Formats: sequence, C-alpha cells, structure tokens
Amino acid sequence: MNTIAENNWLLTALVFTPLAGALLMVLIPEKDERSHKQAALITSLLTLGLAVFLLWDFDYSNAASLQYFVDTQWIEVIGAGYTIGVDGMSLPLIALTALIMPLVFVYSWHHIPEPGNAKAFLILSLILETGMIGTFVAQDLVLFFVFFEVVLLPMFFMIAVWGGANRRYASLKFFLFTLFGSALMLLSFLALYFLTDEGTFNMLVLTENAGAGIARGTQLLIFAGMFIGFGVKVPMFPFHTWLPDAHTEAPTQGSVILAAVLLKLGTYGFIRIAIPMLPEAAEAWAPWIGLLAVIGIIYGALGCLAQTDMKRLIAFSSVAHMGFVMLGIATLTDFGINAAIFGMVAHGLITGMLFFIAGSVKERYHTLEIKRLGGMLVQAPRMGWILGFVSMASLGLPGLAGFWGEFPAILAAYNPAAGVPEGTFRGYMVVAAIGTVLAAGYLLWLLQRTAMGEPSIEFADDPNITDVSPTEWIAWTPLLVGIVLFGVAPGLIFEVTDPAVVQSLDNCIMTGCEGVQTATSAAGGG
Amino acid sequence: MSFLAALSADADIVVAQNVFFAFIAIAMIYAALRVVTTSNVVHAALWLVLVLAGVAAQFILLGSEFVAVTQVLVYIGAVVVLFLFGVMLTRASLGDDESVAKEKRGMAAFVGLLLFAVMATALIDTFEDNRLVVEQPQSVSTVSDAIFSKHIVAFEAVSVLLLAALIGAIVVARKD
Amino acid sequence: MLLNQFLLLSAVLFCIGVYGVLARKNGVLVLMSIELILNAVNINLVAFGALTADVGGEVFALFTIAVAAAEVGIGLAIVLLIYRNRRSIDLSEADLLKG
Amino acid sequence: MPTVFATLAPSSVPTSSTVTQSANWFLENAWLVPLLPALSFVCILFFGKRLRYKGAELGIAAVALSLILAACAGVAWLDHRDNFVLHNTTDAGVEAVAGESYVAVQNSTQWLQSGGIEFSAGILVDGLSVMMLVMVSLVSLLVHVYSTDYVSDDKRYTHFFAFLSLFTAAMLFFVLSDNILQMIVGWELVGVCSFVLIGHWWEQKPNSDAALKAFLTNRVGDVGLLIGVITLFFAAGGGKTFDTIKINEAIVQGGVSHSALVVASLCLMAAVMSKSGQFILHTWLPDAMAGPTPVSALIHAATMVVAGVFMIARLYPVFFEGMQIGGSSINVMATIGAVTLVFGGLLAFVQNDIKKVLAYSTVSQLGYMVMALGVGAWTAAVFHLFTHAFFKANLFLGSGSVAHAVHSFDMKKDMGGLRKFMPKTYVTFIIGSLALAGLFPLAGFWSKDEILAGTGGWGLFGGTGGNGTYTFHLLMGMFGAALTAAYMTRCVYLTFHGTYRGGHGQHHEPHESGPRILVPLYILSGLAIVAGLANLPPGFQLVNNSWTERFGHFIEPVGSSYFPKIAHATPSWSLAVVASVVALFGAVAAFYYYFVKVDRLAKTTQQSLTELPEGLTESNALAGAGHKTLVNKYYLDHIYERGIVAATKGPLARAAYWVNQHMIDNAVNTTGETAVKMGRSMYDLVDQGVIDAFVDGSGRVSDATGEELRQINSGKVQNYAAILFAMAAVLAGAFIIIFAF
Repeated sequence: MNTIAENNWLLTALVFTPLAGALLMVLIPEKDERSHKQAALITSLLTLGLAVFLLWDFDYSNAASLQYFVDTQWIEVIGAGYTIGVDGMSLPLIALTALIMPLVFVYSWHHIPEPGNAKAFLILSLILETGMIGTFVAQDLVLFFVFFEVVLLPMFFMIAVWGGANRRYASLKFFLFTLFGSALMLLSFLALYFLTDEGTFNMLVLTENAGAGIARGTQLLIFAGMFIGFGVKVPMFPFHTWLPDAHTEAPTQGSVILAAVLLKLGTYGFIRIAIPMLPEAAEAWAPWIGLLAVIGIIYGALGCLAQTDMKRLIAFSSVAHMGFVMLGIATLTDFGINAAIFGMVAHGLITGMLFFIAGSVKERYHTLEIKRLGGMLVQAPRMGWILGFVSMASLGLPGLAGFWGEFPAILAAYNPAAGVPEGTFRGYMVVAAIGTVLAAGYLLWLLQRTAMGEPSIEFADDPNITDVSPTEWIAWTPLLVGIVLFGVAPGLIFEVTDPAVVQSLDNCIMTGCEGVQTATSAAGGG
Repeated sequence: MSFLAALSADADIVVAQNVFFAFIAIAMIYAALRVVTTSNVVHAALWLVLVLAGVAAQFILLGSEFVAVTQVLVYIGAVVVLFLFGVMLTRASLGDDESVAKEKRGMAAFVGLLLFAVMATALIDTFEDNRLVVEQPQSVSTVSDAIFSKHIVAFEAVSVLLLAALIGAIVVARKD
Repeated sequence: MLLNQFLLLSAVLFCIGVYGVLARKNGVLVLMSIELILNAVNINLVAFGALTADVGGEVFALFTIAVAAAEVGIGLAIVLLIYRNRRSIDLSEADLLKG
Repeated sequence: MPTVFATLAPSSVPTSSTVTQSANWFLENAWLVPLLPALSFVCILFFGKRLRYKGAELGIAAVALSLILAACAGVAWLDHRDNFVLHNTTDAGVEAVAGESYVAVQNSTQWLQSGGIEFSAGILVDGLSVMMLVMVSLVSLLVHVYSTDYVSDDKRYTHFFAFLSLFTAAMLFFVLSDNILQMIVGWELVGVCSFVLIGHWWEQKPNSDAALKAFLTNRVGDVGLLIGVITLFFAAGGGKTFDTIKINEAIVQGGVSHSALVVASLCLMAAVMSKSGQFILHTWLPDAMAGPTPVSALIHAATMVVAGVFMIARLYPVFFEGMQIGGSSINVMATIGAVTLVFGGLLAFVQNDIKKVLAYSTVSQLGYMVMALGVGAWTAAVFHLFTHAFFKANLFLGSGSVAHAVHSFDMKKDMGGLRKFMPKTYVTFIIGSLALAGLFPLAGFWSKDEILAGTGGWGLFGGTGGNGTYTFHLLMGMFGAALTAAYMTRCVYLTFHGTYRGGHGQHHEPHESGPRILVPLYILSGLAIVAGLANLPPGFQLVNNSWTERFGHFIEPVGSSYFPKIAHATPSWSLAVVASVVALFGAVAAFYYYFVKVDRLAKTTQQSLTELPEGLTESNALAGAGHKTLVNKYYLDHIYERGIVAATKGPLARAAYWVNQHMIDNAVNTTGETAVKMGRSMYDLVDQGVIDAFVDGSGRVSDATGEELRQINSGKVQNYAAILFAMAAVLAGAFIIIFAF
C-alpha cells in the first residue's frame, strides 16, 4: 500500500495536543474554574485548527493511501511500532471528533454537571479526545489497542462520578462489557501476531497479508474475537444492554461524546481491521453480522417505542442506527462501507445533537419523563423546532445527513458481495426498510408528546424554562449546519471515503478473496 | 518421564542440586500455604520469613549470589520487620484473627487452581525439558556494570520511586 | 536442573499468593500475599536470566525487590490509614465502591 | 487542495438520442424555478419576522418569479417541442439526427460518488415537467396571496409562509428531478412540509395526531418506494443508475427482466397508494384537513397528492411493462384506481364537514387518474391532473372563504343559505362544482371524458380502441361520475342554499371575503372553465384541427426512446353524451332530493332542514298527505329515493365509512398499538429479563460461594480481583487453545 510521509509531525501533534493541554491543566489550581474552561476550550480549538489544516492539506487525489505517515519503533521486543497515518476512511471521523470536542467544551461553559469539579471533568474529556483521535490514526494493532483502552477509563469516571442516580451500576456495566470485549479483541490481535509469518502488529502488513497462511477455522475464531470486541463497542444486539444504561446515567457531555464518537470506534475497527485483515472470515461471518444488524434495527426501534424516558429513547435509537451502519458493513461492498462511514458521521452529528437537547431539557424541566413534558414549542419554540429538525434528520429524511447513512446501506443490501448470500440480504433489506417506518414512528411520537400540545400544568409557568441560550447556540450551530451541509452535498464525505474503501476491498482481491473481488470489479465496471 | 530421565542422566553435582531444590521447594510451598491460611498474623509473618529465605536459597542455586544476599537483607531484614510494625500499629490481635471466618476460600481456591492449571499447561507445553546449566555464579561486578551502564535510567527511576514512596508513606500515614 | 522446576515452583507460589490476595480479609495479610506473588516473579526472572546467561534477569530482580520495598511501605501506610478511620483493617468492610 | 469542491463543476451527461443538453436558456436553467422558493424559505426563516409584511412578501415575490420563469420555460418548450432538431457531433462534422421529434432537455452535475460510480443531480425538462412547473407555481402563487388574508391573524404567520415556500420548492424540485434518487428526496421533503403544515395548529392533539398519521402512512408507502427504487437501480439495464431516462430506455428496449419490473412496480405502487391517497392507504388524507385551508388546497388537492400520479407518469415504462397495461387483463393499478374512485365518492356523501367532502372527492379524483394510468390512458391521466388542480384548488379555497365567514367547517350546523351573504364565492364555487362534476364545457368534462374513452370499454358504437378493453373500469368510472355530481349538489345545497343555520352567539352576519381571497378564486374558476380546452379531442368538429390535442402533443413524449409505445383511444361522441347524461342523472337525483323535497319541507315546517327526517315513512307522515300523494305519484322518484339515493347515501356509504373508520383505521391503530405493546413486552422480557439476567447471572457464576445476589456489583475489591484473575486465566486458556490449532 502506498504511503505518503510528508508533514509527518501533523498527526502526532493532533493526537497529543489534547493530552498536553490536560497536563498543563493539572498545574492550574482547582478553584480557578474559568481558567480550566478556557484552557480546555483553547486546547480543543487548537486541535480543531490542526484538524482543519489536515483537511486543507490532505491530498484528496490520493485519498486511498495513508498520508502523514509515521513509522518508528516503539516497543522493540514485540515489534510494536508507533505507526500512524490517515486516509480517506479515517479522515471524516477525525474531523468529526475534532469538531465535537470544542462544542462539548462550549456547552460545558455553563453546564458542568453535578458534583462540579470542572478541572477533573475537563481533563478527562481532553484525555478522551487523545484516545479517540489516536484510535483513528493508529496503524499498529498495539497502538490501536492502547488508544482504544485509553478511551475507556475517562468515560468510566465520567459516568461514575458525574452521572445520574444509578451511575455506579451503569458505569460498572459499561466498564465490564467493554473490558470483556477488549480482552477478546486483544486475544485476536495476539493471535494474528503469532500466526502470521511476519510476526508484526503493523496493520499495513497484516492488511496486505489478509489472513494468508492461517487456517480457515482459526481465521473464523480470530474474527469472532474481533467481532465481539468491536461489536460490544458498536453496540450490536445482543451486546447493547450497556448502552441505554450508560447513556441514561451519563452527563450530557458524556452522552454526546459517547454517541458521537465512541460508538464509532467499534464500527471503525470492523472497517479498518477485521474485514481487510481477515476477508475470508468476514465473508463467512457476514450473514450473521447482517442478521444481528437488522435485529438491532427492529429491536432498537421497538425498544424506543417502549421507553418513557427521553434520553433512554434516544439511546435505544442509537442501537437502531448503528444497525444500519453494521448492515452496510456486512454487505462487504464498497457501497455499503461508504454508507457505513457516512452513517457514522451522520449519526455522530444527529444523535450528538439529540443528546445535547436532552441535556438542556433535563436542565430546564428537571425530568426527562416523556409524559410529563409537552408544549415545548410554546415555552421554548426554538428548541422545539430544533428538536423537530433533528428528529427529521434522525429518521432519515432525504436532504439531511441521516438519509445518506441509511439509504445506501439498504441499497447495498440488495446486492451484497458475491459469496455472501444474496437472498438473505434481500430479506435484510426489506426488514431494514421497515425499520425506517418504525424510526419515523418513535421519533415523531417523541416529538408530538414533548414539543407539541399545550405545556402541562406542572411546568406552565415555570420561569426556568427558557429558550435556547447563547452558549447552546454556539455549541449547536455547527452540528445543525453539518446536518444540512452533508445532507445536501453528501459528496463531501463520499468523495473522500470512496477511494480508500475501494482500495481496501481491492486488497482482498490480490490475496484471493473471490467474493469481494467480483463485487468490486462489477461495481468498477458499472 | 522427562523429570526422572533428567535426574538419572545428570552428574552427581546435579543430583545434589536437585535434591537440595526439592527439599527447599517443598518447605517453601508448605510455608507459603501456612502464610495464607494461618489465623495468626504474627505467625503468618514468620512463615513468610521462611518462604523468603527459601527464595534466597533458590537464587543461590541459580548462581545469583548477589540477588540472594539482597533478598535476605531487604526482605527478611526490612520488609518483614515493617510488617511486624504494621501488625503492632494496627493493634490487630496478636493471637487469632477473627476475620478468618469470613474468608471466601472456595472462590479464591477456584481462581488459584484455575490459574495454576493454565500456567502449568503452558509451561510444560512450552519448555518441556530445557536445561539450566549454572557453571559459576554471576560476579557482583557484572551485575553492577549492567546496572550502571545499560540500566542506568531504570535505576534512577527506581531511586526516584523510592523517594516518592518514602514521602508518600509519610503523607498518607501522618496523623493530621 | 530443568528450567521448568523453577518455573513451576514460581507458578505454585504465584497461585498461592493469588489465593491469599483473594481470600484474606486482613489488610496486612493481603500485603504479605502480594509479597509472595512478587517473589514468584523474581524466581522467574532469575531463572530465565540463568537460562540465557544474561545478567538482565538479575538486574530486574533487584529492581523488583526495590519496588516491592516501596510498595510495602505505601501499602502499610494505607492500611494504617484505613485502621485509623474505621478502627478495623477488615477489607470486607471496605466496600465504598458498592453500587 | 479541495478537489472536493470540484464536484460542483458540471460534468457531461452521456445521454441518449432523445435527450439534449443545449436548448433554450429557460429550459436549461429551469433549476432556478425551485431554487427561488428554497431561498425564500431560508430568508423567511431567518429574517421573516423583521420584515414589514412578516415574510409573506418574500414568499410571494419568489413564487411569482418562479411562475414567470416557469411560464417562460413553458413558452420555450412550445417552441422546442416543434422546432428543435437534435444534432449529432461526429468526426465528419455536425449532422442532424433524423426521425426524432420529442427531445427532452437534461442538465446535470455530479452529486456524489460511491463505489466508483458517480451519481448526478440534475433537471429533466420535458412536457410533463414543464406543465407541472407552471401548474404548481401558479396554484402556489394564488394560495400565497390567498393566505395573506386567510391566516392574517395567525400567531405563526411567518412560519406558515416559510413552509409554504419550502413546500413549493420541494414540489418543483420533485417534478424536475432527472433521477429517481432525487425524486425520493423531493418526495420526502413534500411529505415533511405536509406534516408540518397539517400540524400547523399543534396545540390541539387532533391536529398533531393527523399530522403524525399523514407522515406515518406515507412512510409505510415509502418502504415500497425505497425497495422499488433500489430494485430499479440494480435491475434496469444492469448499469446501476438512478437516471430516469436511462432506466426508462432500458425497459422500453426490453432489456430488463420482467420479474424485477413486477416487484418494482408493485413496490412503487405502494408508495403511490400512500402519497396519492389510494384505497386502502387513503385514510390520512381526510384527516389532513386539520391543516389550514390554503394548505389543503395547495398540498392536499392540487400538488402533493398528485406526486404519486406524477411518479407513475414519469416512470411509466416500469408500470407499463411490470403490470402489463397493454392487455385488457385486470391489472392492479387500474383496479385500485377504480375502487378508490367509487369508494371515495361514496364516502363524500356522508360528510358534514365541507373540507372532508372535498377531501374524499380528491381521493376519488385521484382514483380516476390512477385508473387512467392503469388502463394506459397516460395523456388523459396527466390532463386530468392538470384540470383537477384548478377546480379542486378553487373548491378548497372557496370552502375556506366560506369557513372564514362562518368560523366553522360544519355544513349542517353552521352553514346554509350563504348564497345571499357571499354571492361571489357562491359563483366561483358553483363553477368549481360543475367542473368537478364534469359538465360540458367545463374543464372536468374534457379530462374525465378522455379517461372514460381511454378505458377502451365503450364498445356500443364500434369501440374506442386504446390499450385494452377495460369494461369494468369504464362502468366504475361512469358510476363515479354520477356520484361526483350528486355529492357536489348536496354540498352546494347544504352550504349555500336553504336558510342560514349558523351564527350561534355571533353578533355579525357572515360577509363576503376580501379581494385577496376573491381574486385567486376568480382566476381559478376562470381556469376551471377554460383549462379543458387545452386538449380538445381529435376530430372535434367545432374548431380548427390545429386546436385539438394541443396538450397531448406538447406533453406526451410519444416517439421518444424513454416512453413505451402506447395506443390511443378514439374519442367517441356517444360516450361523451352518455357520460354527461349519467353525471346529470346523479346531479338531478340529488337536486331533486335537496333542492325540491328538502327545501319544500323546510318551507312547510318553517325550519332549516338539511335532510328529510330519518326513515322515509316518517318523513312522509310529517310532510302531510299531499306530499305523500306526490311521492306516490312519481313512482320513479320512489325508486330513486328508496333505492339509489337512500341506499347509496345511507347503508352503503355508511357501511363504507364504517369500514373506513373501524376496519382500516382500527387496523392502523391496532398495528401501532401492537407495535408499542410488542416493543414494551420485548423490552421488559427480553432486554431487561433475559439479556440482563444473563449478564448479571454470569457474575453470579463466577462467585463460587454465591453469598450475595449482585455479586458482580458488590463493591468489594477482592471480588473484582477474583473476576479479573479468573478472566485472565480463561483468556490465557483460550489463547493456548488457539495456538493448538
């Protein structure tokens, strides 16, 4: 695979700027909350600046190759390297992460959750950012794993310390689930290391090797390990039960980060690691992934219909949306995987936004119980309209970002890669399409009961209930603009991801993964 | 059996070593078991001394005299004394410890045995009958050369760690 | 001598140590069990050092001993603190993490 | 850098021989027509409240400009249709392509790229889309003007105009789409605007319920749309394209498997049924009358609901081949249309709400259009779509004018005798009603007659030809015509005749509406009179031959490679006469009942009556012996009343309504409730029960002593450590096992 090693300081700077900021903040006394907020915001803005420079400087004509590539020794004895690089697949996700974090800090300006301690909260957020960006740039399995786990602890503390009433249970559940998945994932990584001839953790080498020399049965086992490891993070049915709890209990910022970026680590792992490294096993597992994906779509939607809590409903909707992403991935076609990446970004923007709104609703009404809310359009009309707008985006309205994650995924399911059972996937397609109806159902139902109608007597004259505040506007506007922008011009993302995805699937051809081969060559011919 | 084969094939010195090893090992395992089962804290500390001394003896068998000496000095000389101080300061009953009754032995034993089974399988599977030939003890100068050249950074780090631990212990245990 | 006899001995000690850590309720005894584990590791280090005729094994054993000393110091200080606060060093009562 | 933005640069479209890129400026740049209202939406949203007229002026200006552009495009199309000669650039030079007369204009740019395939966005301008452009922007402009008065004191005035603009933009975008992906976008966007505008007064639960119902019903159809579009994408031509023309051409040339087309056409039909209110997915449309009346006129009568019809017309080869319209076999589409038109007409009888009468009437008329497409009468369907837009918008706006005066939509309680108070509205309403009833020479007559002729079932005088002989559908169409005339007569009587029944607790009498309401009514009723002349049947001897069939000539893409070869029915004088007589018969029956009998009874009893009292014998007893004699004298009347009118108005319509309200609505409600129940029970049982229990249980298993129930969460470090060590051991074991492979 080609790599371009110019400007190779950039990614390192991007990854470690938040960490440096966090270290700096350790020195500021805890009392000085304002400085902390400023420091965190400036750090994240710096990171965003670097990300914007990355977007500017990125060679789009070469989106398929890794750019800003760095490859140095890190832990010699086990052959783990500090290998980082970015291509079209990871670029949108890095940009998303860099965008979300400043918004979170802007939102935190007036909304540090109970029990306070802005210093710790903000430092943890910055460490999270390092972990997330690091995961997206890592090109070495050990490095990937380290960053993947760096994310875990801050999130655990965020939920356990700043969470709601049932936070301990939720945080522990989150921790145990994810740790369980990570362990299996690590096992798979080690197996790959030992069983390939090269004995390396370098993802480029492993991708090019694509499972050659490993017995089919072993490949299936290794893939299963990754499947569970990444699947827990996604989260796929039936590993999803940590998600509603974690989301419900987490502070607003935690929910936003969790929904916007953290869930993507799992799907990104599938695209970047599991499928290219073990294409043969991926093909064998694809129908099962697809099955769990569509179960997730329907199950998540039905779960939403049963919820009485707004935040929990949104959390369940994540299960359904990530089902679409996984369905796209399971088709093993360039169409599907492009759709999946788009879906990740769109879900990040939309669900992140929904959680912001839920946080603000909670702050105003001190409850998220749907039947007690109502008439938000009367008391806070702008917020009500934003909720309506984002609901529309979430249910996949064409012209807004959500559609481009859903529709192409359903489209890809009509014609999955050869070697993947076509009839089965057409069945999945129909089920997924029905899922869109249910999505409309629960979102509009939510909208009707929270935003429409007259306000309930309980809150009718509550002076706390105000419309969107300036900080909220600043934090929300970029997300809203992004939802429209990517909805109108989906090419902005597809153009970047497509070459990388096509090449990633092409790589399987060279090592004889026939199924993917025919699919991509057919697509290329069309 | 590879063990027996190894024993019979070796020279006298090796036989002596093996006998010595077996003797010490059995004593150590017994002592260690007593450490984790006895209900008397002071007794436990004393059994621990036996284990630590056995480890020192094993070091000598392996030709690492300097480490053995350090083991005796640091562990038996300092650490165990520290433990005894700890026992006294916390005024834990010098006799039987009532908390023994609350122990969850089943769970712990299960985990311990499971772990041992896995490790033993892996070890026997991997190293089958690799031999150790200890020609002559490592000289102290070799060890010191290695510490102060190749591992100097680690050495410095450990010294800083010790300092930090010292300060930390004082801060934590201070009365106010 | 076989390498495995040392390794197995070390494994036995390690597992006994783990048993102690898990089963014991007395803080001081848990610390002692941790010492067992550390010593098991040391035997491993030295044995491998002897196998490869490398001095690194011994050097690291020495470092471990030093770190263990520090660990015992801090550990006992924490136990003292717990004792002072709760008048007991029974770990089964230290369950602040309970959800 | 940003090569990303290069995507916005135009890319050449490899097109077929009946498509050109270079044409008149107005045709090439027709995308400006939807763009203007879209910009106006954004501007109204952000600055509307600060403007002098609160944003209305922006909307009106944008739509007026759109109308001008659309009209220019229309004129340009007239020229283009007849005079454009396609040139082919070859090595030898530029040469004219012979034999092509119908050349559509396509202009597109790359939109996105995925899997190495480029997807374009663009416009397809041909007769059909130009006609829709003009029609939509015209009706929209009139509705805008009308609304400035109608909703003038609404608290969300600005917001209302913003969404009117957005709707107009979305609808124009939809009709201009050159590919089906873009059509989905427009399709859904108009749906959302409909949702927002139906729920305009969302404070009341019924309104938001209606909005939800509309959106969800449409979503159900959209499942079909998605699947149908995807099937076409992969099946049509094997080229993986969304391009409408390419798909149509591939089908016309016969390169597409029939089974795929069957699937695609059936799926798309589901979408049409929901959007265009076809039986059984029509129930949302009457409920949608909860929205403001201008919205009902624009969205739920003239434009959005015909989106389904437009889609069939646009993708006609898919349906033509998929449903085998060429034969005279009973095909799904024609039958759905026929059932809908009768069913809708019957339902219109029993409504008391004037808007619901019109709503069911819309359902019925949409049924005509779908039936026409189903029997192969493409031009007739599109022509009916065109005329219907004017007279139905006219009727809706007229009903709005009435309701504006009496502050109610209930004909029986609050209307009656309004002819005296609102003479101008009355006249326009009568014109609209007559046009809808299909009486010569108003618009509805011509288009309905063409549809009936198109069924090809009129064999009495030599047959009318066409694509097959659909006698059943002809009969249904005839019956529908009689029904239409009858229910409109009833509606007119209840609203404008008799004596005024409203005004409870009101100080002032109802008064005529202002000019901003009346002028749109005049224009629309004018169009309702003359629109039918656009497509006089061929062989219509009263005018010069060059005046006949102009609409069909300019709109129907006959001879182009993207349209199937369909046969045209020959118009028949006898059919026209018979159909008119049937319609008149319906009108006369209803007229006799209301204007003669009820009116007389009302005068006798000095009451304002809306019906004869329940039960005909009682009514006779009440009317007195003289009246009884009269009734008995006219034996035929008796049959009408007891047989046709009473049966139709009473049991049949009531039964149909009952089915509608109970069976279908219930089914919808039950489905919804079941889904929620399923969700809840699944959540309780599976999610909270099985899966969580499994997780918690696994914690218990690792605890050998099993002292505490929630061991996993005991808070004791040692338990955590135990799990940690055990899991490490298990993992190491797994690792060893993997090695053993």
